[in-house]
Amino acid sequence: MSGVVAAGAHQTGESVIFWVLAVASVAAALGMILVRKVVYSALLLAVVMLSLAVFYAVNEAPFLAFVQVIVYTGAVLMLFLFVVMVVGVSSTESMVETIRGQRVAAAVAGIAFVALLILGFGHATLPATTGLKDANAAGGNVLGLARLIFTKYVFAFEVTSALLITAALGAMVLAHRERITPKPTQRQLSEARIRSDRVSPLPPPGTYARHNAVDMPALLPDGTVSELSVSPVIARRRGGTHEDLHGELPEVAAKHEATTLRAVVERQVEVDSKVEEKEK
Amino acid sequence: MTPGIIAAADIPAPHLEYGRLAPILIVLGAASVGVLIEAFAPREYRYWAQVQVALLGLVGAFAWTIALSMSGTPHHVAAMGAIGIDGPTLFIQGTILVLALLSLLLVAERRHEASPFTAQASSVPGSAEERESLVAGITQTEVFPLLLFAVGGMLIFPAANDLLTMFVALEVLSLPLYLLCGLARRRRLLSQEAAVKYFLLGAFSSAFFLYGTALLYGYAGSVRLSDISAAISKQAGGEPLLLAGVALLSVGLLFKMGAVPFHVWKPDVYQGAPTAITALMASCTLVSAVGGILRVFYVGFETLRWDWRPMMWAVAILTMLVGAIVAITQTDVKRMLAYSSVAHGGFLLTGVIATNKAGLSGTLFYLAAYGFTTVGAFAVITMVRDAGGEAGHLSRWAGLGKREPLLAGTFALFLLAFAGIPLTSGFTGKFAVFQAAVAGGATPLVIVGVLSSAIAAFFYVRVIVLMFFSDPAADGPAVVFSPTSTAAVAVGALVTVVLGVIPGPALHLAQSAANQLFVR
Amino acid sequence: MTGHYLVLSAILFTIGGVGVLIRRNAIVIFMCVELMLNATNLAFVSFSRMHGTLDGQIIAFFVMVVAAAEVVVGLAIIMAIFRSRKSSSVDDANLLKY
Amino acid sequence: MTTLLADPQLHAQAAQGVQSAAWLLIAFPLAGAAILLLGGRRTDKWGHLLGVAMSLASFVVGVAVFVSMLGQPGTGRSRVVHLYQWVSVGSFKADMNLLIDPLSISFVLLITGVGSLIHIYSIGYMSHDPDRRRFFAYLNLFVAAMLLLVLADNYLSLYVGWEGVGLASYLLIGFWQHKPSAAAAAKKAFIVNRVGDFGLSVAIMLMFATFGSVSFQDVFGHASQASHGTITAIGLLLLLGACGKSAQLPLQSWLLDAMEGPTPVSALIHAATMVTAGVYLVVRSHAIFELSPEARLLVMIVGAATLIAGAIIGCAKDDIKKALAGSTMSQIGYMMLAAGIGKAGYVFAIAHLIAHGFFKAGLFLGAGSIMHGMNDDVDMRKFGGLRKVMPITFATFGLGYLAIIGFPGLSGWWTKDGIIDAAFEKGGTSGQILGWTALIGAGITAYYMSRVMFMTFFGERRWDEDVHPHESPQVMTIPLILLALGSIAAGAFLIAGDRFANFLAPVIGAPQVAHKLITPYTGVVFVLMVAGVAIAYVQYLRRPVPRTAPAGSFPVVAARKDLYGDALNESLLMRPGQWLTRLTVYFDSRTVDGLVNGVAAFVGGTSGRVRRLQTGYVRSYALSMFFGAALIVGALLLVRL
Repeated sequence: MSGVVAAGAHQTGESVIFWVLAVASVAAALGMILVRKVVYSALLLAVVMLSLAVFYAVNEAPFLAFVQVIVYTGAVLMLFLFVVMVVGVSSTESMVETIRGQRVAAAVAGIAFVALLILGFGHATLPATTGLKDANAAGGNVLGLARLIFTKYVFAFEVTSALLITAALGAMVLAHRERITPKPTQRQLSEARIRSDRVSPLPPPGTYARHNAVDMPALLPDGTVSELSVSPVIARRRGGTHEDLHGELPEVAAKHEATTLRAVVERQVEVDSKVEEKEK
Repeated sequence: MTPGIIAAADIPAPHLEYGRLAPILIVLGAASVGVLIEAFAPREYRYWAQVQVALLGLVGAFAWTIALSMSGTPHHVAAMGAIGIDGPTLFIQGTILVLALLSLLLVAERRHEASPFTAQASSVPGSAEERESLVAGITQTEVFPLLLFAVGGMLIFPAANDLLTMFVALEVLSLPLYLLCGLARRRRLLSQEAAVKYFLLGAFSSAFFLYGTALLYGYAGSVRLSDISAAISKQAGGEPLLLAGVALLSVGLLFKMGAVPFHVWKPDVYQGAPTAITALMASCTLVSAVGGILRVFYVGFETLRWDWRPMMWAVAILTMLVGAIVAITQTDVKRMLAYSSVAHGGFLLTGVIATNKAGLSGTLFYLAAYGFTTVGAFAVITMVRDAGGEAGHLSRWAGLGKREPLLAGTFALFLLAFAGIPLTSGFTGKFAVFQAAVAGGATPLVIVGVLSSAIAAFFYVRVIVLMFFSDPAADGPAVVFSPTSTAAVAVGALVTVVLGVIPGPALHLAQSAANQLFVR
Repeated sequence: MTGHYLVLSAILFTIGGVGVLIRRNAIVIFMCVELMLNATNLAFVSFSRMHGTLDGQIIAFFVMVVAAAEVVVGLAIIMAIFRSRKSSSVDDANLLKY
Repeated sequence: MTTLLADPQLHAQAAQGVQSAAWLLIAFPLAGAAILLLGGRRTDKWGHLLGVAMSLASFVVGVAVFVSMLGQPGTGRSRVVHLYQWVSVGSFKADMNLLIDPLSISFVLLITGVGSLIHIYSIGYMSHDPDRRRFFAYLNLFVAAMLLLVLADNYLSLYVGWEGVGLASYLLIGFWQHKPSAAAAAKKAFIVNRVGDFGLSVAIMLMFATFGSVSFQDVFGHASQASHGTITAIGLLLLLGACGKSAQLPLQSWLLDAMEGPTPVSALIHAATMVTAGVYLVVRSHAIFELSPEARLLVMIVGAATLIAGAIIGCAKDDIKKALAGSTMSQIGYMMLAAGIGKAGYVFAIAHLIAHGFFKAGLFLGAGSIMHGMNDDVDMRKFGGLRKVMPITFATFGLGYLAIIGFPGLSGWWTKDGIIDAAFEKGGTSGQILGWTALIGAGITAYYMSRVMFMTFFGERRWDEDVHPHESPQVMTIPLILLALGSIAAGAFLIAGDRFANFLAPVIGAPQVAHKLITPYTGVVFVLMVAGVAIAYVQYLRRPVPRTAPAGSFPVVAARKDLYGDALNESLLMRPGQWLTRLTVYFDSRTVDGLVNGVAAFVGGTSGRVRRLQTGYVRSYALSMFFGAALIVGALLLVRL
């Protein structure tokens, strides 16, 4: 009797968790495909993934729940974010559809697909849930999994190594640059530098900037922009205007920044002098 | 006693039949050796070391496959039930290995240019860096281990006895191919585009495959094909799960073989990828994918055939017709062959639909026959070159028959084999699958098939007419002969003719392989 | 409850699928594919409990490993094409057609 | 039924003695082709001699096999030479066997005999062509494929030969690649033939599905057990194949264009042998056609329609080769008609085929000889009066001419009258219609052949100034003479005393009635023949032939003038004739070509449209996949729900 009551209570608790997280995860998933900013998409995906981690835990899969948090959300998604950063953190996507009828067709296909599946599931008579008590009994969930991995699925497990090597090799092939000329020594570098026009280091970016973006050029003493302060890689990448520029050209924006800053600094100086006067 | 000790004693050491798995292990092992060479060998030795390792690996695996099929030991599942090594599988694996050897000849090509692959994949196309690396003459020798990994995956895929192993194998064969597609030496933007398209669509399709697997697991409580088959015959309830699972699994499988409407990647990827890799995909990947389909549908869903057959009928008919019809207006020779490969996928599906022994043996024979012909045809394409690399546009092929009668004649032979003219392997193969389909009660399908090959003959003949009956352009492409690609062409042509004139032994081989049926 | 999880997984899977169709940024498309894989995992895990076997959890585990490898390769390819085209929109990659 | 069971095709014995060497028949020309093609330029010097030698060697083997066959009793004359097992898939087996029986050996002798003569002739005709060796290689290839076609003991091997002759024909039509028209003609021939091949291959599939085998033995042995619908379907599909290969309506359009090939090719392939393969197929499959009156009726209708259409086209052409090509269509129409009639007609179909092989080959080679002397001109309006300068060509061509119009005593008279007679003998309204069609066809034949004859050899000389006609060398005239002898004698030799009928009896059944030398229609045929010659005489010999065709194809005014001024006979024949000509030419160029082109355009258009779906956008691709997935899920789920 008590078992049934406990199961019922468990059921209720699970229902609550399910409905809360199901709504949250669907909303996050929808948001993920609808927001313009790539970073937001990635973060919303993280929300879905974390919700799923909770579901795993509820479904008697504690090990997977942790793996989901640590590996999937923690490592894989971070890799995504990393690439997003490289490609451009603020890159947004124009949501105007260019292929005629694509959205409508996608919606129709999606609705048809999900409707069919749910209709099918509705007609399916699923067996009663057995639960994993027995399976997890001998040594717990992790040991149960280990038993399967190292016996029944050992071949797939071993073959996965080929997958990982391929991934590493592929990343090397596409990202690693072979050195064609020998690496210049410290001495050669410093000689070259002395011989060049500029002996001093390049100006750092973002001087006097209101934010710490690496793509805001530094200002020279006369208030003009120093192109040298921004890495050519970043400068080249940015075809359009940076959204922090409020729609202005970099030069104009930099001038505005400079004016604002000067005003701020001057006021600060004023304040400081007043404070000093007071102290006196 | 801590729980850990109990558990360790509790898990029995898995039993792996290394003898049976050896072909797969040899290929994957050779790939790993290739990675080590890449890491430690000096640059100047790498190419030769890689070629030798790859050759040894493939030849060794092939020899072992032959030995396995000759040994006559009763076939059963291996590797704790994950892999089924049986007659059809050995036939498919042997075919893949030989075709991979031929493709390797094209991959290892050095006479046309330093390599068919880009000097440095990481350099931006058209940049100074790229130019420097081209001048320095370095080559991306990583392609050899990648190719071996892909071949390893292809060997596992049709042998996989459960859907999880199949999924892992699918990824093992796909990931290296995604990478290899993007490594062309010329027209790198196209090549990279092909890679990204193949990758995105491939990942998309494997998600469907996986969801199908999930539903089948939900239905049967296991992903082993024999368990699913047993569950089907028990009428366990929850059929919607089963049917939706079969449907979604088919999406993943049909995508890999390029059946309509999941063929969309094929023309773009075949055209953009380096031709050596296109040859590999058109032959080995197709063989592997169809092998996987055969196993899934013959072992797992055979008892369900009244449900999936109508769907397969529709797919096969569409595939045959769309492939043949769209090929007519193609102007790029690789793209045309891609559509032709789509159409051939449809012919192969008629053999799958037959679901009888003759269908199995016919499909096996067709796979081998088509694989050799297609590798040969792509090898010819690598040899017809002008200043910009391969001369892909059909107009450049005009009058080739007058300048290089032998090569153009061989290409014509391949085209006639694609068209299914008697005394070529294409005819025997088509006949084998069609007669099996007729015996399996799919006569209308065969009529569509014959109709489609009549349409297809049109564009094959168009190319022949172009090569032989029109005048060559003044600045037409030159034909560059090199030992390796010439060898690939010669083998392809020889097999095409032999399998057409004396197909007996090969048919017999396919038949005795099919007599085994798949182990469960 | 299994039915509930199943429906949720179908919905998430479909959202992922639709996302692949309507987004243009290759990275987002790839994230949508990841969403589909996650939805699949949810189905595996809940089926695992329904059947009382751990196979489903094992498969979900394998999917995570495979997805990790796939992410590495995929992002490398996307980066490569981004470097040569200065764009991560898949619509710009349409030289190969018809 | 008893005749069927007694059919020796059903229980052929293994060949012995010289017959077991019958594989040499095919091996010789095949080896010739292989050596010449692989040997390349090195064999240029002696290539043509090798080609001739291989063809002659094959002929010698054929004669030896024939002689040894005569030494055997009538029912034991079917022998099988087992070569090897070719295809064996599941329960299905197809052997590479050669079937030697009276029917196949008749063809073997025709193919190798006439073929050898044409080989010899080609030495002279092609002597100036730099690619003569390649030409002989293709000719040898053709002979080998054609022999395989007629010697096959099952439909699959027959299909191989069938495709092989198609390929050789394709290569030979396009032999002069420098002419774009030749390339186009080659392609057209290939494509149109594919339509026919489609019929044949589906027929073979259907046979396999019905009988589990495609060997003649099994198919004919069990044909009576299959349902009537199946047999009719097989028969109609076989007819479709025959129409493609034999240029019968509605697949005739390629034959006229095929005249772009060198003239010996037209003689060998497009007159004497390959185009008759359809007739062979129908006669060989007689066991199937006899079970399906509907299929047989359609064979007769196709034959009758083609014999009239071909004859009318023959009237309209000024190109000597095309006029002869129209005639070929027409004569094959006769053979088809005879083959469709049934038992009474088979002998005449094959006999006419053989006689036609002689006289039409002679006529084509004669035309080639004329072209040889006239700088390759084919326009008859520029010939005239050649009988003086080309006496041998004139004489042999004349004999061929007399044979084809059915001059009493010559080959055509024996065989064609037999067909006309058999058509009337069939009885009923259909017999009357078919018989009269054949009769009228004979009249038109006389007209258009006389037209060719008069325009070429008689009347004033209308040559271009730089043309100096001369007789051809002996290497060309000797084959002409031999073929002329055949044109004279073949008919009488075969038909008189039912010699050929008795010879073929083991295969196609004994003739029910003995052949009558004079039938009620002999007189009518003769009168129509004379009328046809007379009209041509009036039109082309009594009046000057304009060097260019009258403006427009048939201007109304000129037509009227001709018609009112001429005799009653003429107006009776001419007006409908010219009207029909116009109609037929229209039909030929618009409808049939239109159909072929229309289908091509439709497929091409569809291709263009479907191709657009491949937009290049990866998202569109994903969309089509997603839709496909939804459809497949729906298809599987909704069936059960």
